[in-house]
Amino acid sequence: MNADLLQAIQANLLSPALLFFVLGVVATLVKSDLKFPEPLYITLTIYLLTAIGLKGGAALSEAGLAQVWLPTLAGIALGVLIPLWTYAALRFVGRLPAVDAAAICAHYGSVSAVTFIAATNFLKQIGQPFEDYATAFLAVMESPAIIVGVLLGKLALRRDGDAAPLGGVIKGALHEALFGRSVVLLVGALLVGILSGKKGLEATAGFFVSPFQGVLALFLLEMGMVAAKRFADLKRVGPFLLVFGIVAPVLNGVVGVLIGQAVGLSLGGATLFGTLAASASYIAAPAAMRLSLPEANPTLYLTAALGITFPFNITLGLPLYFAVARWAFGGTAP
Amino acid sequence: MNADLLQAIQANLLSPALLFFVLGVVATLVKSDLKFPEPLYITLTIYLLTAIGLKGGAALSEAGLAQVWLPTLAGIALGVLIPLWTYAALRFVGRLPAVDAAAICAHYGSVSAVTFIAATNFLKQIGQPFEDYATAFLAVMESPAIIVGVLLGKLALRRDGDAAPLGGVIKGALHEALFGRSVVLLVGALLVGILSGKKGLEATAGFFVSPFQGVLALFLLEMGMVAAKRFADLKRVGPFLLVFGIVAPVLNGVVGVLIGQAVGLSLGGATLFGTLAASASYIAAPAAMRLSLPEANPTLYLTAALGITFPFNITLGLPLYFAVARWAFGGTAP
Amino acid sequence: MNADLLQAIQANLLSPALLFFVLGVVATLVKSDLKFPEPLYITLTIYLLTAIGLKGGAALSEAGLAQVWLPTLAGIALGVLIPLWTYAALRFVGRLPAVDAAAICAHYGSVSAVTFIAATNFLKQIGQPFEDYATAFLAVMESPAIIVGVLLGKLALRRDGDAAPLGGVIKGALHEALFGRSVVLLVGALLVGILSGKKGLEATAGFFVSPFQGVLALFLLEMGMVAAKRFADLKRVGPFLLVFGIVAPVLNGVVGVLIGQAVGLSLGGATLFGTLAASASYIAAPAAMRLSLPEANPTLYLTAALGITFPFNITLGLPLYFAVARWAFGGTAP
Amino acid sequence: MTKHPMTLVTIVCEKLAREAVTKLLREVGAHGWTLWEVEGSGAQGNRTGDIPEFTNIQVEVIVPPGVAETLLTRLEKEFFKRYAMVAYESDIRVIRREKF
Amino acid sequence: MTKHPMTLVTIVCEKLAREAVTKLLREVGAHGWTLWEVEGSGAQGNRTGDIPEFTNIQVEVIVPPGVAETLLTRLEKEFFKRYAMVAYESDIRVIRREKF
Amino acid sequence: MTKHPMTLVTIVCEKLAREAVTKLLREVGAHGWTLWEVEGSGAQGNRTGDIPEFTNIQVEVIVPPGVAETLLTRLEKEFFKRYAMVAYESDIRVIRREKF
Ligand SMILES: Nc1ncnc2c1ncn2[C@@H]1O[C@H](COP(=O)(O)O)[C@@H](O)[C@H]1O
Ligand SMILES: Nc1ncnc2c1ncn2[C@@H]1O[C@H](COP(=O)(O)O)[C@@H](O)[C@H]1O
Ligand SMILES: Nc1ncnc2c1ncn2[C@@H]1O[C@H](COP(=O)(O)O)[C@@H](O)[C@H]1O
Ligand code: NA
Ligand code: NA
Ligand code: NA
Repeated sequence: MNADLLQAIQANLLSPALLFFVLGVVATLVKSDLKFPEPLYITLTIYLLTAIGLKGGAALSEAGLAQVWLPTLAGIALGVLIPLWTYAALRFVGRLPAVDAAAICAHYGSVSAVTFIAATNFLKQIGQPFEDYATAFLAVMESPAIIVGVLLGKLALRRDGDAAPLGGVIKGALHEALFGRSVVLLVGALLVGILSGKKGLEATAGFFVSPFQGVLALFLLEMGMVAAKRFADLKRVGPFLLVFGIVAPVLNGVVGVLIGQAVGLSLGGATLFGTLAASASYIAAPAAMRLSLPEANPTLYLTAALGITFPFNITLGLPLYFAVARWAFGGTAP
Repeated sequence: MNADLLQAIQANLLSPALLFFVLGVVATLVKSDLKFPEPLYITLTIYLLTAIGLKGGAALSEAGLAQVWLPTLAGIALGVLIPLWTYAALRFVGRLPAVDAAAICAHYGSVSAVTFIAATNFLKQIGQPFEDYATAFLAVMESPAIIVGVLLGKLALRRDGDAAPLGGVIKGALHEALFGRSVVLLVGALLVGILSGKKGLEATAGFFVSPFQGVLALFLLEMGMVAAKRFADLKRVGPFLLVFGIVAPVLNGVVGVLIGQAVGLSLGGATLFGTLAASASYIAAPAAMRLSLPEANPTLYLTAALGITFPFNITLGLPLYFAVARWAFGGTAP
Repeated sequence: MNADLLQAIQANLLSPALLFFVLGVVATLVKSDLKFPEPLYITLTIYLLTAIGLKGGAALSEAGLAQVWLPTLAGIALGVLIPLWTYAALRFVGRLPAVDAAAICAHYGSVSAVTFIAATNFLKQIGQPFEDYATAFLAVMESPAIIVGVLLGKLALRRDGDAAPLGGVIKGALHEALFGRSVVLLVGALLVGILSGKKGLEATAGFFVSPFQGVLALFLLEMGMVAAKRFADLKRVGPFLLVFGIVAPVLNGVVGVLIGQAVGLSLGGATLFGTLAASASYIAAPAAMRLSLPEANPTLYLTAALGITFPFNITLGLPLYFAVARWAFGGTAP
Repeated sequence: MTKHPMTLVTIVCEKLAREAVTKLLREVGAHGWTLWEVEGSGAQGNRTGDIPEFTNIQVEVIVPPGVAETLLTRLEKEFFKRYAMVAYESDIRVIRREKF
Repeated sequence: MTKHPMTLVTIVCEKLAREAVTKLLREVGAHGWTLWEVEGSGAQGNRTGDIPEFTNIQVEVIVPPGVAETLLTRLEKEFFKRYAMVAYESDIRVIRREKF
Repeated sequence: MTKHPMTLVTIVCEKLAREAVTKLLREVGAHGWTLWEVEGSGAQGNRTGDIPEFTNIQVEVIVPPGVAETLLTRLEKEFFKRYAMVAYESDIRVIRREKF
């Protein structure tokens, strides 16, 4: 680790957003009665998703399809492939039951919008430009892995003699993957941004743009509390998953950065692409698993995605993926 | 329909606010699990009403009473008259039961604050100036029609042999009409704006002014979902009400524009006045009806006001009333 | 009372924040159905506390410890001493039961963040500069009085033969005093502000700074309703507490202003210091009393702190403490 | 510890009937009530709890059996036709009989 | 006023089971249901109600005794292993028997 | 399907008593509980649910009859004087006896 990386880590950790995250963790560990009401959590989620969707859509309307289609396809491909190798690792190295491996791999192939937003926040913090339309990659990478994971899980259950017809389950999973609330908000806001363009974004910038970073900080305070409540389960998931929760994002992140570079993204864009690959879904994927794969143990996937990978990514992961990108783009070695 | 109207319709439909409304409709139709928590809905309502009240009040404190009293009186008169002819139409053309006709006519005589706000948003979008104190008309037009409607309904019930003393009911309806939450918020914020003036508005502009259009966009996302949930009832209300839900606002809107012009408002102001006449209440009026006229069938008035007239007004109605105003003010023919 | 004081009172009462407070009082008195959902109340509290914490912390990181330690110590000392003399007055002049006196004195020794924020708002309104790091005094003055009050109450109960071991109760009270939600938010945000500095504040100013005064106005609308609901209990608390609810803050306020001046604060800073001394906690203290001193009658302390002292302070108290400070600093006599 | 039989009356109805219902509770002599917002589905469609106009409330009130009788009779006569509503009673046991 | 015995089935379960539970209610023939969000603690840990993924719902449904039997049997067979859940029945009395 | 009788204890109390109540539940040996926020009115005035200090919670806990006895006795002795509170028990039937 060189000085650059350390500096990037410091810049990240000293941003209000990250400090509020730490505050949330501490508040939970000291058993404070601080608690965000659920409607506030939902409101902040709605705000963050529509805001990045709108900004991304306006950027897309300027950039045009020619620049976007290749990385978009690469994002979808990653969403299908990451679950496959992740499943193999969980099943054959970690020796987890097939249905649990399937559920977990869906989380790691899918993406975390908050991690992505924290990454854009980090890049802004250090003055590194990036493609504003990267939100489009976030939008397309949420669902494919969920469908792959459900398929893997159902096939495993079939081998175990569960005779439930696949059709209905797949239909349900598809519906959830396409019309779940985070997908609808993100894709919908992207379309609104594309159609209303720069003018529309400017008219609503006083709400969707100026307060954005502050809202993120408040949201990370809540996420710190949510993540820290998962810490109690860390000892229940076994040593393999603890290691997996850090190694998987790092490997996926490096692969993501390199692919991002290969499909023509800038240094900042490749960092975001790596972050998407590294991030693990903790909203859409758990909901889809409870719906379509309720046989899988939620403690395992929630603890890994929310208790390990999410905190790792937003604290150390982001500067790391940035350092990898700098190295790949011919800057300093990581 | 000429090119101007088409262009105005397009400008309206491509604003973020309207696009989010459509997104809400689509989310409901595809059965997404997207849902705004009720506290968020209430919060957005409180914000929008206080914000327009404050702005309107500050504008009033600049404009002075001399400019405002005549259109204000005209607004109250419209609030009393629209229910009368609407009642006649519903009762004698539509052949609805008297108590239902009374409840519905109260909705169409009263006003929808969100429709009004969407109209100011539309005028801003196309660069058309308007009187900022128009909020005062919104404030005075909410209650009169509700009282007229309750009276008509109670008289009808009396004829049918309901011996309940009128006094108490009228007192209840008056209290609701004067101190219902939307009236209190709007009239209260108007007074705050008048008393604290331009200086007060400036001090709080970072909250009540800059984010306003963005908040409206978010709120219309929710309103799209709320309105679309009413679509299922469209087939239960009969063909007359479907037609009424579009013809009544158009007629009221045209009358409103012309009266707005007659009492001295600008082109933009007359458009807003027409919008108020055209709009149907879906918050204050239903609440008042459940309280004071529970015998009326809520499916009828809610579906008409919320499922037909509201979506019609904010999509096609606004550009239409603007075109009528342009024509009345000697611009192009509608 | 001279013209200056009257003018200050007027400037205060005509600010949107105060007018909205009055609107809230009126809405409750006319029995309007206006009501803020609890999640909105909690959200506004979280926002206000983190925003002033962050601003105060950023100011602290600029000012350095040298300027702050003395008034901070003075604040803690006041937090310990005010409960002592207040207890004596309640017990021996007011003849209240010991446990009630203990609970009430904890409220008056502790502080009200909203009163403090209203004071900064008032100073901004009249263009009077003040130390931005004054939030630090607010943070340290919340807990000491609560601990003193619980101790006094427990000792009284012991004399009455309650054999419960003191240790556990004190531990509980300490935990609540140090890790209660308002302390965690305020101290936490102060630390975030110190660590992320001016740069961090600037990055999030679109959320934590620009909308602040408007959010306060909305919050005071709610506080007007909350306070007015306590008015019904005014006749149940007896004449002594009515007088106490106004005399205690005035005396504490004057003492606070003078001490603030003595420890080197500016005119604005001394006004804030006086406001802190004058203010009575109505969030942290009641919660702590229900937890650690449930034998005390909540009607007494809630009505005094919330129904009398809070409205008095934000309407007449603020201009009064300012006039005292002006006089102390050699301006006009109060 | 002696426990005393009481009747718990539960009312689920549209939120807009709230004033009318609490007024009725006072009239029949209930000493208190508990109330919260719920979603529901019934003969009058889904009440999805997204906006106040389409939300339900659930009211629970502990009363002596005689009061429950009066309460349910009046609900049936005056409320069932007008409002989306369900009401039922069940048997409970309390400690402080004089409180209810 | 005649009152008719009915069975109230109460289900407390994780919010993510909502669709599955309401689907089951329709299948066994319930005419309506009432539902709200709750926090809870049980064999599967604390469900603190801070984010939707960790919230519970409580569902109450009034049904004739026979339907309650079917409902509980299916809950036991199909739901108890998969979801954090508690279910129980109790006796109530209603006025409009035909409504349930 | 065999169903086993259990006791449902319901506690309605001010929100600020929450910690004290859940601690008591653990002490008497309850295996779980369910809790949500409610408004209410009673001997100690209206609790309007607008700010946390004036809100109530309703706690429901399923326990064997013996535990219910202990719980209610301790509530009466330690809580009734100190907090705005109502508590009662009712009879229910569950399937998994061992769970409670
Ligand atoms: N069978 C039932 N079980 C539980 N709750 C019901 C039932 N039927 C109706 N409800 C509730 O009562 C409300 C009004 O019922 P209804 O008048 O039938 O639409 C519904 O929205 C539900 O919350
Ligand atoms: N003994 C109990 N009394 C009341 N509610 C319970 C009890 N046990 C569990 N619950 C509720 O049922 C949910 C799921 O229970 P479990 O599957 O045991 O985790 C919990 O989160 C509680 O809300
Ligand atoms: N008769 C009753 N029926 C239902 N709930 C009650 C009743 N009396 C009191 N409560 C509830 O218990 C809380 C505390 O009661 P109290 O201590 O009488 O003020 C009230 O706020 C209500 O939520
Ligand atoms: Na990923
Ligand atoms: Na109208
Ligand atoms: Na004080």
